[in-house]
Amino acid sequence: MASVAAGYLPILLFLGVALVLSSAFVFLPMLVGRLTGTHQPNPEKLAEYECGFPAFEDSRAQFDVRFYLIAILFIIFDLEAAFLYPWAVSLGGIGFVGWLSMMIFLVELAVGFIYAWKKGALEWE
Amino acid sequence: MTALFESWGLPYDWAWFVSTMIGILVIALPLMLAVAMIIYADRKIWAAMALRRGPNVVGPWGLLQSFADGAKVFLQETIIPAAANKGLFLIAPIITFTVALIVWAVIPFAPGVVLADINIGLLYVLAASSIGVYGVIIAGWASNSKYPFYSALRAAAQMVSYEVSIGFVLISVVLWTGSFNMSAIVEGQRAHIFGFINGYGFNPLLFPMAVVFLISAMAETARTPFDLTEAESELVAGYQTEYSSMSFALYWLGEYANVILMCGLNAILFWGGWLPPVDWAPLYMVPGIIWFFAKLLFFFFVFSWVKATVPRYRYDQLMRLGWKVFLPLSLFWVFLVSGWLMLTRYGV
Amino acid sequence: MIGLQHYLVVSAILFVMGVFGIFLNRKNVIIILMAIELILLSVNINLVAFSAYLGDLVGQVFAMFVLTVAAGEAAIGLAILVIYFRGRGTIAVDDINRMKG
Amino acid sequence: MIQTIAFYLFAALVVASGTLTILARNPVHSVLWLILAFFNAAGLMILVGAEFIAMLLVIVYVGAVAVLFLFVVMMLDIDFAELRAGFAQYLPFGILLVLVLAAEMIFAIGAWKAGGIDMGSRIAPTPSEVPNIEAIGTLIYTRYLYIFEGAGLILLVALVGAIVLTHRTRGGVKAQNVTAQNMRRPEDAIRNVKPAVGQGVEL
Repeated sequence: MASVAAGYLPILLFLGVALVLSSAFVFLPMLVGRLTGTHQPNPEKLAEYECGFPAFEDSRAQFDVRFYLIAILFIIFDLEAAFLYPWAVSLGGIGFVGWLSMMIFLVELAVGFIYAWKKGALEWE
Repeated sequence: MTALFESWGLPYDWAWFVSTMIGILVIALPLMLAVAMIIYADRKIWAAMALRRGPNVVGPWGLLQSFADGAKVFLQETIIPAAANKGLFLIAPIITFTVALIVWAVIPFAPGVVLADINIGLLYVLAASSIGVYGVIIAGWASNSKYPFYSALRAAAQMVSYEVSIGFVLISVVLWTGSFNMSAIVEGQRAHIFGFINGYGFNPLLFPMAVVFLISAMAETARTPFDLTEAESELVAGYQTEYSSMSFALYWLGEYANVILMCGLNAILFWGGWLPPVDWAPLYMVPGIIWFFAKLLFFFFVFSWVKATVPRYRYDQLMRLGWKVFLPLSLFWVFLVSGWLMLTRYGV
Repeated sequence: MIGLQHYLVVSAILFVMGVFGIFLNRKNVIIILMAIELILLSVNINLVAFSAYLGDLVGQVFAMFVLTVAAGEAAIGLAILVIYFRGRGTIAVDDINRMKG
Repeated sequence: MIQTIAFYLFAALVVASGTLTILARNPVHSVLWLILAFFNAAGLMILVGAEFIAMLLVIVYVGAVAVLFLFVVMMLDIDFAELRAGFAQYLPFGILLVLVLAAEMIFAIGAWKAGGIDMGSRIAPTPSEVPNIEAIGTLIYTRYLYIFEGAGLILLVALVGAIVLTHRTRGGVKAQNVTAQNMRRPEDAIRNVKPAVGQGVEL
């Protein structure tokens, strides 16, 4: 139990080091900018750049429903993959029945996939 | 290394801590150096392919170009747009870069040379790269600007789409190895074909998946031909439009660190990682780490080559490739590979 | 030493926070959905903690199924939310009783 | 020792970010706090050795579900100030309820003693040699086969449901037919003609 967690300890440390490192990269230049005098904000500079012109409409418009559909399909297929992971490593132990059960599972999902295809949900117009 | 520090009289815990910290720094700092050099290499390769000279002023052959860029960017003013969501605006590049760094914790460079040799290293890589999406989405949203927002949206949908097929491709590899441990995956490729060729990529059943993985890797890291996220004719500079100074550079660093990672994953998953291509004793005289980096650099050259030659995809073509070609193909391959293994290895 | 009860307390607090969130943001369906995710997360922590401390793997298997159902629920919940918003321009829960057309 | 520190770190963060999820003013911040909560919960699970579930939590929730949440809150133009109107009104009653519920649960946990289960009465004793993920796999695809297939059906229903709900075909869109494009040969498109001088080409 503890042995498994111990294997992850270097990752936790690495996470800490990486966080410190990248925060330093973000905040140090701000400090340096203040010290060297390059930090001179003015309203023109702080306006959003966008494409060089002043923006003339709200930047948060409503979006095509297609993006939600992509995200939803991703959830479904991600979960399907999630069930494949333990299956892939235990294939030797679960034998033919285990293999067959996964094939049935995949057929279930393939039916859904074909439905999505036929309905045009995978189409990007 | 822990034992070495222990022999200097440190108690075990501290010896472990010091040696792990050294390990982390030995990965993180050269990685940043490597990123700087690989940006230079990238520019030189494109230049050569376009019959230009590329960076050649700073230092001998322009070798110090990236460092000059870095110093310049470091001394610039950090501009936070007034309309932006300040906290998130600054956190986004931190997320991107942190994620790009921590993935390297499970990459084996040579036999036993890996920071955290966990059982499910490959899943860890997947998990970490799925967090990488947030750096982009948050940047686009926090900028409160139109084009970065479009770009973030595109980037998220694109990364998410190709993650699906990457997941299924990984399953084909894991089926063959029977483990998610990265070192075990490399070892599983020893003498894989005819008892002397190392690497799953040489297996006709897995070669198509190696190709799918290579292309998906390009899409996942948003390299040309899939760099729809910063298609400059449509979206200015993508989600980084509003960024300046080092926060902007962090996206570059993170992007290239991810590219190197994907090249390394290609080498590890399909082309034998630290193993020489052929299982022949004299080839093992060359240290494993050199084989690994040689393969990594070869794939980086392929990435650059593609970037220099192939025109950009259209967004609907990109989505079509991901959902209608790669997804069914890799799903079918899971069936094929597992069926083959059931027939030959496990016996029905 | 960390025992099972530590984990149970954490998950109990999380569960209560989820319930609290539903109470507090009664009009905002998105937050309600997130609060439900929190509740299911606390259930998962419970399942995994019991599984680990009692040495029985079934808890983790069921945590996986809970995960599946929770993700599916979020997907469909948000899909309903999106089309509801498209039809009405608001996501206030109070109006959902007028479900006609 | 380190385990204890890590537990308190993760536990404090998961509780704090869970609280901020439901209290944050901006729903985008709510989603981000939720992500942090999942992340730390994954840390808690790794501490007890459930590495596969922890990774799954990050891959599925942080990688997929939270992306959908972010899409929805970022892209629907919702007036969130209006939705917070009842916030203060429900607060006292909510707090009361929460206190009662929390007290009950904590009492219950305190009063209850976790006895170890005998080896014989465990349904699936954790094997010590096999990696966590492989042990889970062996269990799902043999003993919990039917539940697993049921999960597949749930996913199928979710997929079909999501498409039925959100998919609208738009008229007047010219879609690219890649097969037709690739099947097209020069012979189909080009016609060689040699018109006499002064005569045009019949189209």
